[in-house]
Amino acid sequence: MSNLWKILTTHKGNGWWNLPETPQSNTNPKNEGPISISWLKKLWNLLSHGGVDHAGPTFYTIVAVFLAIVTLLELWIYTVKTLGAWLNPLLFLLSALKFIGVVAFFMHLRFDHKYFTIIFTFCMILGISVFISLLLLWSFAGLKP
Amino acid sequence: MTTNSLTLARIFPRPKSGKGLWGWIGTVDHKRIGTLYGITSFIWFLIAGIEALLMRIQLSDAELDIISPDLYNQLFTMHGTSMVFLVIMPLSAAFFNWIIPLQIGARDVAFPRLNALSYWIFLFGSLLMNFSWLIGQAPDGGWFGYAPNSSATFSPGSGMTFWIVGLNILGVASIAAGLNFVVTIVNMRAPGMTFFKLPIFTWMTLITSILIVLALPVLAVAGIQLQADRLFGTHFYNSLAGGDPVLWQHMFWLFGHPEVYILILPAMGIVSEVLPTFARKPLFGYAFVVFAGIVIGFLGWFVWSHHMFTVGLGPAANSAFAISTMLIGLPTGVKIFNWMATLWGGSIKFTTAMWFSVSFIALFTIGGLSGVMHASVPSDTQQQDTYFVVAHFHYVLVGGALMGIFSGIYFWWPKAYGHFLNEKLGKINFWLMFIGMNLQFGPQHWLGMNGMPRRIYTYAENMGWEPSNMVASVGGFILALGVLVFIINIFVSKKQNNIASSDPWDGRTLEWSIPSPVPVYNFREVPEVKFRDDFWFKKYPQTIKEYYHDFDEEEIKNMKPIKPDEKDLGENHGIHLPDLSYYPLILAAGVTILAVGMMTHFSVIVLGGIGIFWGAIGWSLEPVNDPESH
Amino acid sequence: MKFLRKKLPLKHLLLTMPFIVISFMFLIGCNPEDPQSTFGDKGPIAKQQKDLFILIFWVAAFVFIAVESALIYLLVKYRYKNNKLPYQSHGNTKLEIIWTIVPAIVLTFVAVPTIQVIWDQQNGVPDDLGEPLRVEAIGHQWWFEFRYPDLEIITANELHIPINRPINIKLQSEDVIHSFWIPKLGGKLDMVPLNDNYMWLLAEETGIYYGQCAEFCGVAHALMRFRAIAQTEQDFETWVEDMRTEPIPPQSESEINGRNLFMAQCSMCHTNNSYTSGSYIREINSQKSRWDAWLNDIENSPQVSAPNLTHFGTRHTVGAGIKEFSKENPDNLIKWIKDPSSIKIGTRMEKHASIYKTEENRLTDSEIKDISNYLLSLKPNIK
Amino acid sequence: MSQTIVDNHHTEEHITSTGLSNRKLLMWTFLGSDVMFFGAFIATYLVYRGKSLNGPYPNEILNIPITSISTFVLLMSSFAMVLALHYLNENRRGITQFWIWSVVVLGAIFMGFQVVEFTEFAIHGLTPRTNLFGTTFFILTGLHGGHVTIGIIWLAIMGYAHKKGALRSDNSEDLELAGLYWHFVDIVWIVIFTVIYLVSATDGPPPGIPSITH
Ligand code: HEA
Ligand code: HEA
Ligand code: HEC
Ligand code: CUA
Ligand SMILES: [Cu+2]
Repeated sequence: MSNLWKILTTHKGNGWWNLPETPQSNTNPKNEGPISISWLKKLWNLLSHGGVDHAGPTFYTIVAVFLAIVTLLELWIYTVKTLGAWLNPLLFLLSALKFIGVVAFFMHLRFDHKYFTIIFTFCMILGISVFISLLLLWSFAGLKP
Repeated sequence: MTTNSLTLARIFPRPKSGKGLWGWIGTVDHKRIGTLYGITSFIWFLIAGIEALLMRIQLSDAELDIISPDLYNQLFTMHGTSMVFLVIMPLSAAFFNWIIPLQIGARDVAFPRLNALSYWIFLFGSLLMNFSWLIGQAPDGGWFGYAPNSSATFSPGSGMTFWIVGLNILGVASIAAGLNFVVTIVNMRAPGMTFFKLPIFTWMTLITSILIVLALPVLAVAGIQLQADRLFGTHFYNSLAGGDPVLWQHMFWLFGHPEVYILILPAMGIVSEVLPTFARKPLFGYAFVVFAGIVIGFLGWFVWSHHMFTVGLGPAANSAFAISTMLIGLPTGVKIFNWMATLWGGSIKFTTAMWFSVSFIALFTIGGLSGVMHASVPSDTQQQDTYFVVAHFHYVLVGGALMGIFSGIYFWWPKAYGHFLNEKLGKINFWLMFIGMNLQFGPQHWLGMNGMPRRIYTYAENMGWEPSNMVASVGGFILALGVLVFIINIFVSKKQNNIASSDPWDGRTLEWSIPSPVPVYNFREVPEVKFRDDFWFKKYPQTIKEYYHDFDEEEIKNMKPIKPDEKDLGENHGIHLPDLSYYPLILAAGVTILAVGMMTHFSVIVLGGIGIFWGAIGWSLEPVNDPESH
Repeated sequence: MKFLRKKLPLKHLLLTMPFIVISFMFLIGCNPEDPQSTFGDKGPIAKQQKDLFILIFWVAAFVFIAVESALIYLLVKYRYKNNKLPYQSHGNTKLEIIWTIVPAIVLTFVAVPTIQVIWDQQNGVPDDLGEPLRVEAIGHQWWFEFRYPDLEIITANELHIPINRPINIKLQSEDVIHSFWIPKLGGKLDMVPLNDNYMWLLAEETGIYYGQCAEFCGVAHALMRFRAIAQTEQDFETWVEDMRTEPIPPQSESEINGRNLFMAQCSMCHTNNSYTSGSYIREINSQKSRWDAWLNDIENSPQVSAPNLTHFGTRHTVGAGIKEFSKENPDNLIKWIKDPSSIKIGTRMEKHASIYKTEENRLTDSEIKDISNYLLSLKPNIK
Repeated sequence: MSQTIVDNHHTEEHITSTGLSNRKLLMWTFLGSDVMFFGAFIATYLVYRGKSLNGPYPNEILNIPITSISTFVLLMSSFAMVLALHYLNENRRGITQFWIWSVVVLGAIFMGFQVVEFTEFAIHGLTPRTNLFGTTFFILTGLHGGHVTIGIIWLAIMGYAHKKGALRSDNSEDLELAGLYWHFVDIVWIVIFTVIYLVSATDGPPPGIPSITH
């Protein structure tokens, strides 16, 4: 425990969250695939242009097709009358998928420096939590007679 | 931008020399921009202060009839709005500009021209908002402009339009500056300066900038919505069509509470530099002060409804926000205690800057504690919209933010202008402000508990409010006298020209290692950073061991104490600085004209659009450095 | 820097400053007898709030004294003495934990009662207090309307309540946000258009309590006040009866003339006959139509929502709790009718009533006197 | 102990402490800021969802099929955008030109759809002044449209610069920044499409008209 504390607060700049010490020590590390099972990795590398700089057209096309399919899916479940209360969560889930698809691959967050991911997800998380708490207030609103 | 794109769009020649008026207008030097920010916002401070004094005159006794209710409403609205947006925020920006590049060992901010743009937009926005005085229709809806009182139905004049448009313009300026400083601090640090070696002022600036970047868009949205209501007849806040006035309050305070931390965090940063310097000790618990700042910055997003405890949000929401609000006291307390622990065991020199910082601790604590009182919902229902609130926020704003800023002014003046501010006058300045401030805002606690609502231009005779109000008014004038002494001090000190060395206070951070006044290029050589308080430990290597317990003995033995750099090379000496540019000014003018167009006529919008287009194109085609100048 | 080396004469000043300031403030400070003092609580709600405040005050005073005295001690103890460098200490994690935990504990002493009182007060009228009296308070720019839906009574600017009986107030606003506040009975609650709010109060002593609009609502916000008149149960019953009794018919020449003038000049905005059955609904409807008229023509509408003047002769104040008047001393009432802005700048009455618009419509002094006599005569006709 | 900064104004690329480009960092931070901007508008829309006092209500007026097409167009423009950047980096001029201008054209088509939609709605009696739905709908989608328009102008300038040879692989970051902005506008639309169109397409009149004072 005290060790952890030390790691967290150590002043020599070696804590796990610490940012690179010098520009040289950390220039644009490449982010690799999310799952390290090797065959997935291989597939991933194949798709994303060998995983070198950024993904290639094949990969982008796959993403685009995926986005298109999800959009169609959205349209389809929107017409399914039986979903009831499941409809909205599902729609949000699907749009989150699309969102992530674009942000992670088209906007290269997946291949870019993690700072960008940190910045953007921080803002997203803050925005979402702030506005959700705002919306929640309406469900509690009002005083009893 | 590459060189082959620059032959286009050079309508008039680029300003060449940094001298004279044109040098200031075209400047992209962070120090000059800092000075511009400082002067401009200080002038607004005087004006907003005079507005306050007028209110104090009117309130000094019951049933006075010196100022009409209409004028009074304009006075407090403009006083509050100006103090927040035209005084404390830009004064902080002046410090960001001046100090951040120096503290992180950079030659300028990341985007010098964007920096100039921020200033110009700020200037035009502030002028526009105050222009409303000249046409006799200053905003009169209070600094949070609650709908529907600020809607076209109930506020038909152009006052509130000026307010919204002005705030939106200022918002653009602030966001641009915020983005700039985020990037500057993340990206322009000297080699070796990791995040946990950043000076605290830089840290607080980073947090403030992030808050600015995230909070001001919300104000912009609220402003756009209200403006749409007023101009196009939409219904965002029109209760007749089902629009909910409470939403405006949420929107405003969703911005507004992060905003108050935007106002206080820079001052906290300043204090965290001044106290260690004059106690001659490093800041106690550096990591905790930083974390406390981060926690404040984050938690500050989830307390906004404490401004709405009397709106009727229901007991569940009220309880939740009461607790989140009280929680903010903890990280703030951590800061206060670490500052005091910094003094502990120190060797405290009572310079004016130090007095101001010490009084920051003393007064901010009072304001913070009355804040916690507000957080208790049932008792806040007796305090909300009374002078108790006025007392609370002036203790944190005047006693906190303003005192901190004055501390910073006395502290960094020698660095910026090469001579000291007169200490004797400084002490007078401090004590007048300190006493005046307590007399002015102390009795307001009692006024509030005695049932005096805020924003009233007059009150009845039998209420028992006269004595306190009289004291407050007298206090206000003592405070003003203090400010006057400061103005006198500026001129006297300039005359006396008590030259300051590079390192007049035995400072701790990088800015004290370079000549005073700071040469244009800041650092002759970009320093390599090894420690927190890098400059101090390099001056006094024998103390390294006390702070860095496991630092290598051998290495310390081999270190020679360094001396501050006293020599100004006079000119750039081959150091490339960004060239001057007019385009920020043009772009800023375009933005302002466009905004004015929103209030007047479509053709003006088009004109503004052209200005923006011209500014943007010229800007992006103009290289940072002109090749022909070499 | 020689001046630093001197022993600090200011030390003593610094030591005494806060104490001087504080005791001074107490001197000029609060007197529970003052009409809007929140310390002069006259009911359980205000009392609970005051007690909570005092609890927090002492907690804060404790923190305040601890922090400020420690600060002064440090400043004095560690002032500059010689040029020796102090130990460059780094920090202490234990201390940090202590001064996070201790304030957290202190805060629970504030937080727990706060939450308790919130649920006590903001969760509807407790059942054990008996049947509450229902009241509707409606904010208008810049006066208060009070309706008693169960009693079918409408009045303005003076709220009659029985003591020792909970009052359940529904707060509404017609135009902008106002706030309903009777400091001696309890904290404020806003009157927000479209958002009905509910609060309850209970007065334990008879008396006249000052009320005040506490949310900025335009030019005359400072002068938007009211009075709450707490009466014994019997007195209240009598008042209710009175409000349903027809007024004394005008007697003198002057009063009759006054009535005619009132009917001609004032009755389009002011109702003064809400004592018959059915008049309650009628007044609500006419208030609405006046409001609609104003919305239709904000600049020139001849009608605006205006206080109900039934039994005006029993009232004490004019201009929404601003100035007092009585039969013996009707000056303020006369002043109000002659020139409302001499009492309250920005009233809708002055802006919209035809008598102030053109010279020829202007009432003469004697006409005003007549109207005022008539208004003063508007009292229930009790045998 | 010190290190003299190399004069590197030829490349215009500053050495930064993180090794990241200043401008890209600025862009991402700006996008984070824009999240709050659109977040506030979307929250407003949701707060007022189903609170309009009078029609037309979403279920009478929203045209999901048409909007799906325009959504799809915008999505594909994002695809075109990423390819444009890719081929720019590979120095393949012709195909880069093609993709950049496709983005512009697809964006313009999207805007065309929006113009048609707005006029359609206006004809059916829905304007920003009609009711809360109109107010929130038009201002939110209108501001999004404003963002798209700026993006179109920006990309058109990029396309021109590329044609003239000013935009090349060595300064492809210029296009990358525009691309980030463009993708962001696209993801905002993804959210808007879900929230305004799919989720509230069935919204009719509110169950009870809220009480007004009288
Ligand atoms: C610089 C600006 C600033 C700062 C820093 C703060 C800080 C705080 N504010 Fe304040 N506030 C304003 C500016 C600021 N405020 C303004 C401008 C308004 C009015 C707006 C308007 O209506 O016009 C306002 C209004 C306001 C209200 C609404 C009042 C009302 O309208 O009814 C509330 C309610 O909870 C509140 C609470 C707090 C709290 C809990 C803090 C906390 O952050 C304070 C924390 C600090 C301390 C607690 C002291 C130090 C701590 C210790 C020494 C540790 C030990 C302490 C304890 C155990 C308690 N503030
Ligand atoms: C940072 C913010 C800040 C600062 C520094 C101040 C500073 C002061 N404020 Fe502040 N005030 C607010 C923010 C601030 N205020 C806000 C947000 C409100 C709420 C507004 C609202 O309700 O909407 C408010 C409201 C407010 C009120 C309540 C009005 C009301 O509700 O009716 C009062 C009343 O006393 C007051 C007084 C003062 C005084 C006397 C000062 C003094 O500290 C000012 C001292 C400065 C000077 C006096 C200037 C110096 C002038 C000279 C030296 C003269 C020389 C002249 C020349 C050379 C030309 N202020
Ligand atoms: C155009 C509408 C209008 C007309 C006509 C009008 N009044 Fe008024 N009156 C008002 C309004 C509105 C108020 C509330 C003003 C305020 O307090 O801001 C008011 C307030 C009053 C009050 C004070 C009530 C109180 O409880 O404070 C009196 C008394 C009064 N009017 C008398 C008259 C008389 C007498 C006339 C005719 C000569 C008259 N009014 C004509 C609108 C009108
Ligand atoms: Cu009504 Cu203030
Ligand atoms: Cu707050």
